[in-house]
Amino acid sequence: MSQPAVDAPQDPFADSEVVLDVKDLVKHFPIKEGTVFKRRTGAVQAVDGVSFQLRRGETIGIVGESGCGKSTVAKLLMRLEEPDSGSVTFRGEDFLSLKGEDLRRMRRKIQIIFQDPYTSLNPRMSVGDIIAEPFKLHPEAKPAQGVRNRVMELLDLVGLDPEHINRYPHQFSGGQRQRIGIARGLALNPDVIICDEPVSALDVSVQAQVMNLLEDLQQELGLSYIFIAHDLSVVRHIADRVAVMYLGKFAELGNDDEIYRMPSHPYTQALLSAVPVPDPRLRESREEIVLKGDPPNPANPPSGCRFRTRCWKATEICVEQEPELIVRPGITQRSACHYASVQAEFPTDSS
Amino acid sequence: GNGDDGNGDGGNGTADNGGAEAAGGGTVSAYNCEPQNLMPSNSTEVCGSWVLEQLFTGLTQVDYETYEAVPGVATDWESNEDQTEWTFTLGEDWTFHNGDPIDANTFVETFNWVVDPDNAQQNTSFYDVIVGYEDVVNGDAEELAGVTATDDYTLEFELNEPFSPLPMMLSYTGFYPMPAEAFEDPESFEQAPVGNGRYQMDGEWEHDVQIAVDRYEDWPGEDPGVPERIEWQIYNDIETAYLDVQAGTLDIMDSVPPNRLSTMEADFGDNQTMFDTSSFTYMGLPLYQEEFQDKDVRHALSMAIDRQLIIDNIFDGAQVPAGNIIPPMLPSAREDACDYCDFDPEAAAELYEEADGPSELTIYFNSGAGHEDWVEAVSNQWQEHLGIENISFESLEFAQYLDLHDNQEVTGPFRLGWVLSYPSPQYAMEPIYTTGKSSNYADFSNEEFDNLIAEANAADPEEADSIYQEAEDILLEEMPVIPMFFQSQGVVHSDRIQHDSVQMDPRTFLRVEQLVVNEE
Amino acid sequence: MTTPRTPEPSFTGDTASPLLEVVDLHVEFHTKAGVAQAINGLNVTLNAGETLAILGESGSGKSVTAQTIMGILDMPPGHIAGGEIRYRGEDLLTMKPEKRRKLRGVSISMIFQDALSALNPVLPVGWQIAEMFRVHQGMNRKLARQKSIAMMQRVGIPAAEERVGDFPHQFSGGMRQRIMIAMAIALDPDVLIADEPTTALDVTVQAQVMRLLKELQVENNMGLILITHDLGVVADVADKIAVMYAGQVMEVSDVYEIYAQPAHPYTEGLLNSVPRIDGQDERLNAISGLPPSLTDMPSGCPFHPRCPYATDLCSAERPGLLPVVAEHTSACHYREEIYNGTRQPREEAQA
Amino acid sequence: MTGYIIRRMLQFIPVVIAATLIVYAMVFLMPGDPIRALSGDRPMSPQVLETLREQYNLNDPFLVQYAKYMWGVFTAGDFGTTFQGRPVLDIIQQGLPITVTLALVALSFQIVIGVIAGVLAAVYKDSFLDRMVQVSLVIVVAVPTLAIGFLLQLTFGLNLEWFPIAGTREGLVSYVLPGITLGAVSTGIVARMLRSELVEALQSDYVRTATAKGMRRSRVVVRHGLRNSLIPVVTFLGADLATMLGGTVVVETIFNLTGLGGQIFRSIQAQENTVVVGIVTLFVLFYVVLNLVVDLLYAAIDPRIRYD
Amino acid sequence: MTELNKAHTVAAGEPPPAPKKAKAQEEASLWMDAWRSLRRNPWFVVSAVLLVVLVTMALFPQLFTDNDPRACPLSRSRQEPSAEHWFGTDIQGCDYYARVIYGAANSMAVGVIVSLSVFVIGVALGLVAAFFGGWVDAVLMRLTDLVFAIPYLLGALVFLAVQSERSVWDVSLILIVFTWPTFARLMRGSVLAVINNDYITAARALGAGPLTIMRRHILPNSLGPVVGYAAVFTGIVIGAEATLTFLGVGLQLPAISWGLQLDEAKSYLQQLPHLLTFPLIFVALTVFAFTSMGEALRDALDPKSKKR
Ligand SMILES: Nc1ncnc2c1ncn2[C@@H]1O[C@H](COP(=O)(O)OP(=O)(O)OP(=O)(O)O)[C@@H](O)[C@H]1O
Ligand SMILES: Nc1ncnc2c1ncn2[C@@H]1O[C@H](COP(=O)(O)OP(=O)(O)OP(=O)(O)O)[C@@H](O)[C@H]1O
Ligand SMILES: [Mg+2]
Ligand SMILES: [Mg+2]
Repeated sequence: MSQPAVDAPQDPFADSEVVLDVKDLVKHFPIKEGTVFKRRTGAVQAVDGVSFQLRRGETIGIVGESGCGKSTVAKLLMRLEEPDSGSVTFRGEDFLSLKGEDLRRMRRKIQIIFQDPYTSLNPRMSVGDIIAEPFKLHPEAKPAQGVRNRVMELLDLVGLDPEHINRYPHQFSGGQRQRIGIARGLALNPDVIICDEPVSALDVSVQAQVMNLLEDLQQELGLSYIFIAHDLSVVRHIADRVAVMYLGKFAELGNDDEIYRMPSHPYTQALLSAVPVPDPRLRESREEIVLKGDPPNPANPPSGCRFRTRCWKATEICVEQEPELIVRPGITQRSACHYASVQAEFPTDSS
Repeated sequence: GNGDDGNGDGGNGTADNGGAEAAGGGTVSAYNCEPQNLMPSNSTEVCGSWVLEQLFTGLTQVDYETYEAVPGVATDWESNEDQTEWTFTLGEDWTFHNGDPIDANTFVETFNWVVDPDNAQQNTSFYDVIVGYEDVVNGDAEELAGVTATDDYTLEFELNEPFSPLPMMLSYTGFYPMPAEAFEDPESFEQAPVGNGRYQMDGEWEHDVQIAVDRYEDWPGEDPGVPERIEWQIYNDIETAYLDVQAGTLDIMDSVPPNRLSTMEADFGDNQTMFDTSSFTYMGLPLYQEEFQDKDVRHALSMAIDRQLIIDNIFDGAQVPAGNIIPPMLPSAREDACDYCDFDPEAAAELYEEADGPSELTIYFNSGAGHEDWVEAVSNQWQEHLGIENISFESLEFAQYLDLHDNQEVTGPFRLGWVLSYPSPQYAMEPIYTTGKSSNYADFSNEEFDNLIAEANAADPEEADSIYQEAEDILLEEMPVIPMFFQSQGVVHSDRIQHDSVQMDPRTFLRVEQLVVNEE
Repeated sequence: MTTPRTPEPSFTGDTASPLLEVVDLHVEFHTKAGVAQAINGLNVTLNAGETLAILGESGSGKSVTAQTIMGILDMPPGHIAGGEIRYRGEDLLTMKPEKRRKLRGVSISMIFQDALSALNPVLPVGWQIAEMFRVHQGMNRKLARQKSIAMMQRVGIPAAEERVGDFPHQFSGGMRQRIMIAMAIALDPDVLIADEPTTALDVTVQAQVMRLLKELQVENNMGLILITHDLGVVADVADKIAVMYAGQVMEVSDVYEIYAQPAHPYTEGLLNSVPRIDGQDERLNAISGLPPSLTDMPSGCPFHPRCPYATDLCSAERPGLLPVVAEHTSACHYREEIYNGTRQPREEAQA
Repeated sequence: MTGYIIRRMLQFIPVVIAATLIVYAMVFLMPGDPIRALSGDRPMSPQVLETLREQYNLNDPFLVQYAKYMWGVFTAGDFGTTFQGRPVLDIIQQGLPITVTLALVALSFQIVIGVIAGVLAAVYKDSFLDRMVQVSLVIVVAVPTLAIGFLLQLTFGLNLEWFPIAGTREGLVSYVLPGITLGAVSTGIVARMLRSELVEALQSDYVRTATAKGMRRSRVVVRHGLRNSLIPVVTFLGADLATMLGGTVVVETIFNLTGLGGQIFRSIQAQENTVVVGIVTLFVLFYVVLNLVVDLLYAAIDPRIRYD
Repeated sequence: MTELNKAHTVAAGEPPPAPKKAKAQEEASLWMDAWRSLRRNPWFVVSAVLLVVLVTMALFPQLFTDNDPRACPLSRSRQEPSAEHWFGTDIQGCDYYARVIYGAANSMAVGVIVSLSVFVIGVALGLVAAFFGGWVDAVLMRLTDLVFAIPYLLGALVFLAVQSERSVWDVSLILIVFTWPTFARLMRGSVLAVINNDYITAARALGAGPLTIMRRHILPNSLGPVVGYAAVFTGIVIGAEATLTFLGVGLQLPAISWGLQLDEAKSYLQQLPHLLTFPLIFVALTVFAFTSMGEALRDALDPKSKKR
C-alpha cells in the first residue's frame, strides 16, 4: 500500500469522488415508561448532528465510548433507522428520499456488517443460503462461476471451512458467525461497506486475515469503508481518517496520524491512554488518564461541551458554549474542544 | 249442544279440593319449553298453551274421557236446528285474578279485540265461522256482528254456516276471556297474564328460565288444581331436562326424548309411562305435480312403508302407526279404516310399476327437528321395495320450508304434522283437506269430501261422527297425504310425584294441575 | 421489612485442591456430517485469586469449554464424551443436579459472549439483574432493584436509575455487555468465567471494567477465567495464559514468559498477527491455512498442517502438554527449540 | 399510546356500520317469511300477516328498514323488539352476563389447564405425558361437543352430584361443566400450541443464561421461557373468545343457559333482524376492544413490539 | 482479485478448495434439510402412512369393503358389532363399517379443503397485516372483527338461498369464509414477534424487498403456530360440517360423512356407544396424523431442535 508520508497533513483523498456525504444527522430515541400505557418521558440523543464525507477508496474509522451512537450512525446510513433530520447523499443522490426499487438498487452499493453476529443471521437459513442471499436479491450481480461456488469461495476467504456451507448459524462459534456476516457483506462487491465492529470476536490471526482481505479489496475495487471498532490498533491499521465520537457527536475528526499522534481533544487523549498494550512488562509503567465521574445521561446531555463533566480542562465557556467541530489553532485536524491542543504526544510503543 | 256436566272423573279421587287434603298441595316443578308468547289469542304452540291452560278458563272445557265439551265459564249452551245460532249461559261468580268480574261482555270485548286486524293476533282465523268476521278483518266493521251479549250472563253467537263443533272449539286457547288491561298494553300483559284459571302468575315470566304460578283459591270451577304451586322450568334441550328429572332436580317432564324411550324404564322404573296423543305425522304429496296425480302411485308409496318397523327401530315404539286421519283417541276414530296403510311390498311394487311412478324422488322436510331418521328410513324402504333409485332430501329451515309450499315449489313427498287444537274430527280434517284451505298443502280438492264435511258440521253431534267417518274414507282412498304415525309421549317423573296422579290429554299433554306431590 | 431468606449455603469443599480443575475433557457435537470433536482432552487449572486467560483460534472451543463448566451445554447435540471438571476437588459432572444448580451464579458465574441473545428480550434489564438477589438471597423486590441499579452504576451505565426498566434492545452493544457483567458479578462468585467480556467496549470502559474485575478478585480471592482475543487486555490483567487450538490446550504459561518466549508455533503465529497501535500500515501477518475440520481431525498434532516447523513426526504423533521450563508447558514436539528461537521453518512454508 | 387507543376505538365505527349493514342485509336476504313461520303449521290470516309486516317495517325496501332501525338505535337507544314484542335490550341484558360468565369460565379453564399441560409437555418433551396431551387433544377434537357435555353431565352431575346438571341456579358452580365443555377443544389447542412454542423458546440463549444464573428449572421455564412463547397463545385465546361468544349454542342448549349464543342462533332461525343486529352490534364492540386488548398484550409481552 | 487470491492460495496451502468441494456437497436448504430429517422421524412416517391409508379410503372405499353403505334394511337396525358387521349397524340398519369407510371421502375432503384454504388465506393476510402495519393492518384486522361478528349460521343460511345443490365445495366455501380470521390473527401475532429480529433488518439492508423478506425470513420463522393449528383444525372442520347439514345447509342428505355419523350418535351415547366410537376413532386418527405431521414438520423446520 502506498501512503503519503505520515507527516503530510493534507488529505490524500482530496481528489477522489465523494461517495457518501453526510450532513447534520440527528436521531433521538424516545424513552417510554410503563408496560402497556407507555408515556414518552424523554429522548436518548443517540446521534446529534453528525457530518462527514466519505470518498472513494477511503476508510473512515469511528471510535468512541460504548453507547455513544456509532451503531446508530451506521443504521442511519443504511436507512435501517429513519433519521430525525439531516441528509445523506450517495454519489450525488439523496439517499434519504429513495423508495422502492431505487432504494433496493442503492442498497446493493452500500453494505453493512452487523455488530451482533448472533441475531443478525436468520436461524432458519443455512450458511450457504445466508451468504447466497445477496445474489438472490440482486440477480444482476450473480457471479459467473455460479452462486454456490462463489459462496464457498467467500467462506474460504473469511477463513471458514467451505464444507460447513450446509450448517446453520447456531452450530458456529461467535467468531465464525462474525465471519459469516463479513462474507455476506462482501458478496456483492459494494461501493461502501459499513463495518460495525467486524473483527471484535476474532482471534488476532483471523483478524489479521480479514483485515488484509478488506484492504486488498479496497485496493483492487476502490471500496470505501466506515469502520467502527473499539480496538484502536485495528482502527489505526485500517483507517485513513478517524472520527472520535462522544455522546452522539464527533469530538474529533482527522487522519490517523493526527488522531493517534497528536490528539487534541481531551477525550481522545483519555481514550488513547487507556489502550492496553500487548506487553505484560509495560503493565505498571503505563499512564492511563482515568476519567473522573460517571458517563452523562444521553437523554439529558450536559449543556455546552458534552464532555465537560468529565474533562480536566473544563471552564465556564465549556458550560455555556458548545464547541464546534472545526480546525483550531495549533492543530491540523478538526476538533470540538475550546481548548484543543496537542497537549502530549501519546507514547509510542517501546519495543 | 248440551250442558252435560260430564265431569265424570271418578278415577281421580284426588281432584276433590278439601276431601283428600293430605294429598293436595305442594310445589310441582315441571318441564316446559320457552313459550313464544303468553297471549291466549296469540298462542299457537304447545309451550305457551300449557301455561295458558292453567291461567285461563274458557267458556267450555273438554272432558278427555268422553271427548265432549263440558262447562267452563259457561254453564249451559244450546243451538238452533241447523247449528248456526248458539246461546251460552254464563256462570255468575267468575272473576279474573285481579278481581275484575267476568260476564258476557267480557267475551264480546275480548273477541272483538282479538279479531281486530290492528292487534294481529295469530288465532284470529279460528273466528272465521262467526258472522261479521270478514267485515272486521277487512276493516269494514269494528265489531263482530255475530257475537252479542243479550244480558250480563248470556252470550249469543251467529255463524256463517252450520258448525256443530263450536262448543268444543270454544275450549281452545284462542277463545279465553281477557281482562281490559290486556288490551291496553298487551306486551306487559303477557309478562304476567291475568286470567281466570285455576292458577295465577306469581311474579313475571322469567324468559328462558321459569314461569311460576300459584293456585287461585277463588276459582269457581268444579275441580280446582291440586298442587299449590307449579313452577315450569324452561329448557332448551329435552335431554337435559330428562337428566334433571333423573337427578331429581325437576319433578316431571312429559316429552321424553324419543331416543330415551328405550332406556326410560331402566332409568325410572315405575316413575314413567306412555300416552297417546293426537299429534299426527304425515307424508304429504304435492298433487299439483303431475307424477303424484295418479292415486295408484300414492297408494303404492304408502303400502311400501313398513310403519311398524320404523316405529320399533327408530322411535323405540313411541308412535302408533297411522291407519286413519282421525286420531285414535277420539270416539269417532276407527281401526282398519285404511286399505292402503298396511305394509305390502309386493302389491306396492306391482302397483307402482303399473302406474309408472317416478324413478326419482326428492323428499322434503324441515331441518333441525329430528325428522332425518325416519325420513331416511322411509326413503330406504321406497328404494328397496319400489326400486326408486335416486332419492334425495331437501331439508330446510321452517320459514323457508313454508315458503316453498306457498309457492307450490315442492316436487316430492313432504313431511308435515297436525295437532288438534280442540279434539274434534272436524278439526282433524277440514283445515287440511278441504278445497282452498290455507293448510291444504297437498292442494287436495274433492267436492264430495267438501260436502260431507259441511254436512257433518251441520248435523247433530250424534250423527256427525258417522259423516266425518265417511269423509275420512274419502281421504283414505284418495290419499292426498300418506298417514304415517300418531305420536306417543313418554312421561317421567321424580319420586316426589305420585305416579297415579299423572294424567295426560292429547292436546296439551300432561295435566299438571292434577299432580299429587308425595309428602316428604 | 421482610426478613430475607437465609442465603443458600455457599459450597464448602476441599480447600486444598485448586479452585477449578478441568481434566481431560472431551466434548462432541452430533451433526449431520458426523461427530464434531469440539473439545479433545482439555486440561486447565485455576487457583483462587488467579486470572487465567484463555486465548485461541476462533472456533477452538473456548465457549464450549465455558459452557461445559457451567453445565449449560445443549445436550443434544452436545455430548460430554469424557473428563472431569472439579470445583474445589469435587467433580461437577457427577454432582447432584440440585447441588450443582446452587453453585451456578453464586459460586461459579459466567459472562456470555453474546450479550443480546443472552439477555431475555422481554424482561427489563434491571429485573434480570435483580433476579440474582431475589432468588439466591431472598431479597425483596425494592431492595433488589436498588442493588441492581448500584450494579449498573458500577459497570458504568449512565443514568442507571432511569434505565433499569429498559429492555435489552434499547441498549447499545457495549451497554448490554456491561449488563451481563453486572449480572455475573452480582453475587461475588468464586469463579468467574468471562467469555469475551469486553469485545464491545471502548478502551476507557474496558479499562474500567477490568479494574472492577480486579477489585472483586482482590476482595474475594476470585478465580477468573478470561476468554478473549485482545492480547493487550491479556497482557494487562492475566496471571496465566492457556492457548487453545482445535479443542486442545497448546500452551500454558505465566503471562510474562509467553509474550517474550512462546514455546508453541501457534502462539508465535498469534503474537505475530497483532496490529500495533503505532501502526505501520504494512500487511498483517496471518497464520496461513484453515483450522482443521472438527469432524475430521488430522492425525498427530492438530496444528501440523499449518505449522511452518512441522515434520513427519508431527503428523504421526500427538504431542503431550509437557513442561518447557517450570510452569510453562507446551504441546509441541519441538517446544524447546521454539522456546529458544532456534528452530528454522521449513523451506516451502516461508511465504 | 393513548392516541393509538383512541384511533383504534374510532375504527369501531366503520366496523359497526359494515357489520350491521351486512347482517341486516343477510337476514333480509334469507329466504322465507319470518312472520309466516311464527304460527307453525297452521297459517295466519292474511290480514294479520299484513299488520305484523307493517309493524316490523318488513314491507319497506331494505335500506329504509335498515335506516329506520339504526335511527332508532342511535337517537333513542331503541334496539327494537322481537316479533313477540320483547325488547331486544331486555334479551341482551338477560343473556350478556350469562354468556360473559360462561366465556370467562371457559377461558380460565383454557388458561389454567392449557398452560399447565403445555408447560409440562414442553418440559418433558417426547415423554409419555407429552404424548398424552397430544392424544387428549385429538380425542377432544374428535368427540362432538354435545357428547362431551353429556358425558360431563352424566358423570359429574348425575352420578357424582358434584355440579348441577343444568341451569344457573347455583351461581358460579353451575358454570363449571359448561365452561369445561366449551373450553375443552381450545384447552387442548392451547396446550399443544404452547408446548411447541415453549420447546423452541427453551432452546434460546437467554434461557441458557437463566440456567447459568442458577435458577431452578421451574423458574427458568416459567419466568424466562414462558413469556416468550405466549404471543400465539394470546392470539389464539383472543380469537377463540371471539368465536366463543357467538358459538355457545350447543353448550347453552344442553346446559340450559340463556346466553346470547343460543339467542342469536334462535333469532337467526326466526329471522328476527332486530335481535340479530342488536347482538351483533354488541359483539362488534366487544371484538374491537378484545383485539385492542390482545394487541396491547403483545406489547406487554414483548417490548420490541411497538405501536405508535 | 489477484493479490487476494494469491494471498489466500498461499494461506490455504493448496489450490482454491471451493470448486472441488462444490460437487461433493449436497445442496441444502431449510426445506430440503427438513425433508431429510422428516424421513427419519418415526412419528412422521407413521402419520404419513396413516394419511395414505385414509386418503386411499376416501378415494377407493371399495377396496376396504364389499358392503353397500346404502343397503339399509331397517330390520337389522342397531346391531352391536359382530363378525358379520364389524362395526355393528346403525339406526337405519346400514352396515356401519361400510358407512364409516364411505364417510371418509366427504369428511376428508371438507377437512382438507377448508384447513388448507384458511391456512393459505390466513397466512397471507396475517403476514401482510403484520408486515405493513398501519392502515393495511387496521383494515385487515377490522375485517377479521367483522367476520367474527357475523354469525356463521346466518351466512350459511343466506348462502343457501342462492344455492340449490350443495357440493363439498360449497360447504367448504362457507366454512372458509367464516373461519379464516383466526388464522390471520394467529399469523399476524407470530409475525409481529419475529419482525423485530435483527436478521430481518439485515435482510432489509441487503436490499430485500417486502416479498422476499416475508417469504424467506419471516415465513419460516413464524409459521409454527399456524401449522399446528391448521392440523387440529382439520378435525374441527370435520365436525363442523355435520352441524351445517343439520341446519339444512351442509352436505345434502343422504350424504355419508363422519361428522354426520358422530352427530347422529350423540343421541345414543348410552344406548348405542358403538355408533360414536367407530367414526370417532377415524376422526381421531385423522387429526392425530395431521397434528403429528404438523409437529414433525415444525421440528424439522427448526434447525436447533433437529434430532441429530
Ligand atoms: N431502539 C432504541 N431505543 C432507545 N434507545 C436506543 C435504541 N437504540 C439505541 N439506543 C440508545 O442510543 C444510544 C446509542 O446506541 P448505539 O447502539 O448507537 O451505540 P454504540 O455507539 O454503537 O455503542 P456500542 O459501542 O456499545 O455498540 C445508546 O444510549 C442506546 O441506549
Ligand atoms: N451445535 C453445534 N453443532 C456443531 N458444531 C458446533 C456446535 N456448537 C459449536 N460447534 C463447533 O464447536 C467449535 C467450538 O466452538 P466455540 O463456540 O467453543 O468456539 P470459541 O473458541 O468460543 O470461538 P470464538 O472465539 O469464535 O467464540 C466450533 O468450531 C463450532 O463450529
Ligand atoms: Mg454499537
Ligand atoms: Mg466463543
